[in-house]
Amino acid sequence: MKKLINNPEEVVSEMLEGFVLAHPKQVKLVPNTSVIVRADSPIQGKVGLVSGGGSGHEPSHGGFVGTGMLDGAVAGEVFTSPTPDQVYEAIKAVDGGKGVLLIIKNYTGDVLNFEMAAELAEADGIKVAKVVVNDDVAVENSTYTTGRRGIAGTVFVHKIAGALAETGASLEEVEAVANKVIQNVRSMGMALTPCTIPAAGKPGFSIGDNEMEIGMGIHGEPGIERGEIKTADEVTSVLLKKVLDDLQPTQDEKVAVMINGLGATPLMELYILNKKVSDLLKERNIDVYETFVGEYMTSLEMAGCSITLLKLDNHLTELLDAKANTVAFKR
Amino acid sequence: MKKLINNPEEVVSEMLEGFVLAHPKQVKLVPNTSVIVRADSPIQGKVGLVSGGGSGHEPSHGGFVGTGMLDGAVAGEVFTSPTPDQVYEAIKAVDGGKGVLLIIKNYTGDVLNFEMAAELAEADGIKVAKVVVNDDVAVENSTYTTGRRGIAGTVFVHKIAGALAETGASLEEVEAVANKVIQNVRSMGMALTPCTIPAAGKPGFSIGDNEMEIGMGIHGEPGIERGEIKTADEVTSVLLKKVLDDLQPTQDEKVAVMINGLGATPLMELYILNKKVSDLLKERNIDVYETFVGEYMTSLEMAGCSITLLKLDNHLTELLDAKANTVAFKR
Amino acid sequence: MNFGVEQTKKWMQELNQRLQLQKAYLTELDQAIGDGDHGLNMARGFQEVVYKISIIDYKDVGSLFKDIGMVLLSKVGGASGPLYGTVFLKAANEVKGKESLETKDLAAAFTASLEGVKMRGKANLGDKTMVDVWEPVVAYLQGDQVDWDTFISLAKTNMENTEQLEAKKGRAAYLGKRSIGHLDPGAVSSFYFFAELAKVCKEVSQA
Amino acid sequence: MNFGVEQTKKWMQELNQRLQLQKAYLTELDQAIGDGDHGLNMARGFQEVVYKISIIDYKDVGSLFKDIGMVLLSKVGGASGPLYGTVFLKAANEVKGKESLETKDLAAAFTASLEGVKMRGKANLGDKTMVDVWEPVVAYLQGDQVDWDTFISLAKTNMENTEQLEAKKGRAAYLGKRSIGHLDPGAVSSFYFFAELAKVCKEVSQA
Ligand SMILES: Nc1ncnc2c1ncn2[C@@H]1O[C@H](COP(=O)(O)OP(=O)(O)O)[C@@H](O)[C@H]1O
Ligand SMILES: Nc1ncnc2c1ncn2[C@@H]1O[C@H](COP(=O)(O)OP(=O)(O)O)[C@@H](O)[C@H]1O
Ligand SMILES: [Mg+2]
Ligand SMILES: [Mg+2]
Ligand SMILES: [Mg+2]
Ligand SMILES: [Mg+2]
Repeated sequence: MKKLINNPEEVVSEMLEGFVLAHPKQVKLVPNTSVIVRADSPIQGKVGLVSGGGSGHEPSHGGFVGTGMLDGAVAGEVFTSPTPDQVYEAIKAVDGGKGVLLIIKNYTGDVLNFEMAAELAEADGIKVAKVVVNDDVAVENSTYTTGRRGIAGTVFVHKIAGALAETGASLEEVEAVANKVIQNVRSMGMALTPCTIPAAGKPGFSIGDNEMEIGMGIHGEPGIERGEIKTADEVTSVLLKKVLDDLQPTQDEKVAVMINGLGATPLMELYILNKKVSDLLKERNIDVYETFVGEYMTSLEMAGCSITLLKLDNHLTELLDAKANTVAFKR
Repeated sequence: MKKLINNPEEVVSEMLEGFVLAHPKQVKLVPNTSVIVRADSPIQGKVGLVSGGGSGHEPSHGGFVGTGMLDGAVAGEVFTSPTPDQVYEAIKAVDGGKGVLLIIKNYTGDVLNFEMAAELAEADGIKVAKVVVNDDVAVENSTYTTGRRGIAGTVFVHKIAGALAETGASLEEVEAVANKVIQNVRSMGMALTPCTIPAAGKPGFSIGDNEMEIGMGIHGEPGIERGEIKTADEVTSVLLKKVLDDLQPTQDEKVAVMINGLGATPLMELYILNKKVSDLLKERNIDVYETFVGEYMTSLEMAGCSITLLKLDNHLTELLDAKANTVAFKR
Repeated sequence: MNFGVEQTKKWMQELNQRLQLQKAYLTELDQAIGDGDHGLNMARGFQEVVYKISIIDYKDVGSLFKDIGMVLLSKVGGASGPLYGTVFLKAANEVKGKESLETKDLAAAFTASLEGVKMRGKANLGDKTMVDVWEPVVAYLQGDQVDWDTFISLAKTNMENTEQLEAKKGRAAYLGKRSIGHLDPGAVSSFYFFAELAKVCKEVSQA
Repeated sequence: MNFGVEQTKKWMQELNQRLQLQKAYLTELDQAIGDGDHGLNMARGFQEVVYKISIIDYKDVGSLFKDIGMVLLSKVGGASGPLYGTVFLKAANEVKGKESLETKDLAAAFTASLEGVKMRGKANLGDKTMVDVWEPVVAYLQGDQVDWDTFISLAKTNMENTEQLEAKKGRAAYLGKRSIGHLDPGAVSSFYFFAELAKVCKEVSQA
């Protein structure tokens, strides 16, 4: 394991300290928790937005705390959902009287822990709503199982719900627009190399020197196909096809695109992928409104990528365009 | 070699295409070149800023083209300085009548190619000035040799000279402030893993499973010490000490800090490093004005980091604070 | 039987020891069909449990169970944290104020636990989760006669049977049919849970 | 001697072939004390040279040299691009309009080249760069009598001697004393440059 760390058991707390030390004007740590909130939290008269999950996906979610996006982010252990007490602290720290929306990625652990926290907060009289993001089309949707995973598309939920909350909208309105994003966002990823949870000390899985895995989850959950490594164009075609088949945008619709790096993939490669994404969407007469390329939802030092499409109507477009000022997302 | 690419010989051109396709409102490609310029270039009455170098350091330098920073960025082959004709095209494309400043990282190849381009442009009657960034304290400065290398500190030169140019300042003024940044910025890096130039097909060097290299250059040039892998705190102490010994900030001075990832190092680890940087600077009563954590000057998929300090006076602070709107740096 | 505070502490110590020893194994199981943290999660949580309960004098099993549940809830995280936390919180409610438990008390406690786990996680028998160990074991515990060796082998068999199941709940569910052929990590930790409980109960019964 | 357009083209073809064969070797040399691209740079540049000059009919060596220089300048990059580009541009200037070169013309041309390289790169003899091959070789070429085999061994010896030098210019200079013990990649490519030139000259002289 080659990592710039001190103690594998302390990576999350040291990271959080280093984070608030780097950005004291924007964020603060709720004392004795693993909760990052805006420096000016709680904001009275604004719906509070809280997200979070296991650590190791940086800049998610602490990097998206700030004006126009999240109010709070809860960091669990690496790849492990945060506990209810921590989520509960986040809810209390950001509640400005208008209620709090929890943005949860669809993993059993996240759902259970956030639900229990919501119950605790509701018992305190705080209004809480929850949305569950399930953008990953790699794993089939089925009503009998857990459903799809939540991955990079979550960042669009933060952005758009955050923009609406900033206007003073009600909890119901913010929840509704978050659900609208969730209904219109789809992603799929792939990995070239594994990653190592610091406390585990060795990679969670292995991928042959000549292999890649299509559909790999952001915690290293097995994907849908292990095969020989393909070209950037071929990988893009496979991922984008699955996303498009599921999302089914029509010719006159416009989309936002996110090409997300999982941690070790150079920007150079992400832009090479984007060339093909752009070509393929042009072929289908789908209008790309805006493209985001970079690291938004990572998996430690995994090499690989995910591609996300979000269908936009005028309302979503306006909210996507709105000002945001967070550590990892500014406009 | 595990890369998301199509043809190793085409990585630079495909990346550049993917880049301008992603950000058409901000940047454009000068046709038939490897030159990225602002979408609204040339800007009349503003000094043009051009930087560049070998590719593989993304987001440097194309990611810093935009309002308040660069006007143009020239991309060479991976880790190879761009040729004079390309730099010359960039100069012509951004010249708005007030002259052009070339920001060159101190490598023989970059210096030679940019110099020849400057001669070509001057022969056309374009006023050209050059500054050479040499922030890397890993390699000793000596008047008998080539001097120090230029690494992540270059981004501060882009930011501050770019901010001054935006005010309508003269070429001489912009050159002077760029040199002021260069005199006040120092960096040092280290690597945990090597990287692979796509066309070479295999890593440029190797580092043992338990080893790291202090002072490694951003093209994989050997560093100053190969040794057993140390903790984040120890690495930080070594790098920061060399930077401070050279920069010699006094107690009442304020600095900007950049913790730069080389490509494969998770943000989590960079923030862990920042915790220690912050502690060490506090111990020495050095005032941290602002901290930048992320990937600014990478080396393909190398794992490792560099730490940069910039001493700030009021003028530099004001320019650092000024608005910037580029793909990779916004404020 | 006389299963009180002391026995519960002993059980927690033995269980923790086993989890520390099997941390890497549980993590490997979770790497195959999940995200590779189950061993880390359980080891972290029960280590903390043992520490926390060692420094407090408990009068009754109920308050001890409650503390265990709270520690697990706030230290484990993931899917297993709320589920094992629920196990103890529901059980605590059932044995509130009791200084010593009979087998029927344990049966009532874990019946409540199982209900809680199923309500939270919505998993049914056969979904390849810890429920596949819990449901048959709790049913046996509810019977007239409990033999602790039989109890252990029942837990073991049902744990082993998860290998052939297709996951319908939890992270492994994303794998669909490819989850077949692997043990469910939570079923294995549940087996440890019951096996260590049984060992303590057996000792007490023999004494 | 009759070193004209045809001979220059032959030289470029042979040199290119050798560079393609030695691409990996040159790159390895550059990996040891530089950034590992010298082989890629040279192979890319001379491949393009051979392609470009093959499709044009040249009347004189001067204009052919000029094209070679321009191609190298715009295709190689790095430190070696401007330096090898300068080599041909300066030489072109010296033999402007000539259809055929004598040894003394070559001497004059490469004397100008060497001056150009030193002016651009500011390297001196002993700085562990291509200049360490160029300076003695050009000096020998300026002499009365040129034996092409001697010429080749002179280039080779001086190339080999760079191993023991400490780099003072170029990327290897950052290494200081640790550059000792490695050949300079640009000295090796310069050796190929002169060796392939000499082979063509020898053929012409013997004919
Ligand atoms: N919905 C559920 N109901 C019951 N048990 C579940 C459920 N989801 C997961 N589990 C159990 O939790 C175990 C995984 O725990 P763990 O790895 O600690 O959490 P996570 O899956 O969040 O990483 C599974 O092996 C399974 O036994
Ligand atoms: N200042 C200089 N003067 C003469 N030759 C130089 C100088 N700097 C570098 N070289 C030559 O260039 C070679 C390196 O070329 P190359 O690897 O293609 O460029 P770069 O160093 O930019 O990667 C060195 O081996 C050396 O012979
Ligand atoms: Mg987990
Ligand atoms: Mg180079
Ligand atoms: Mg798990
Ligand atoms: Mg080189």
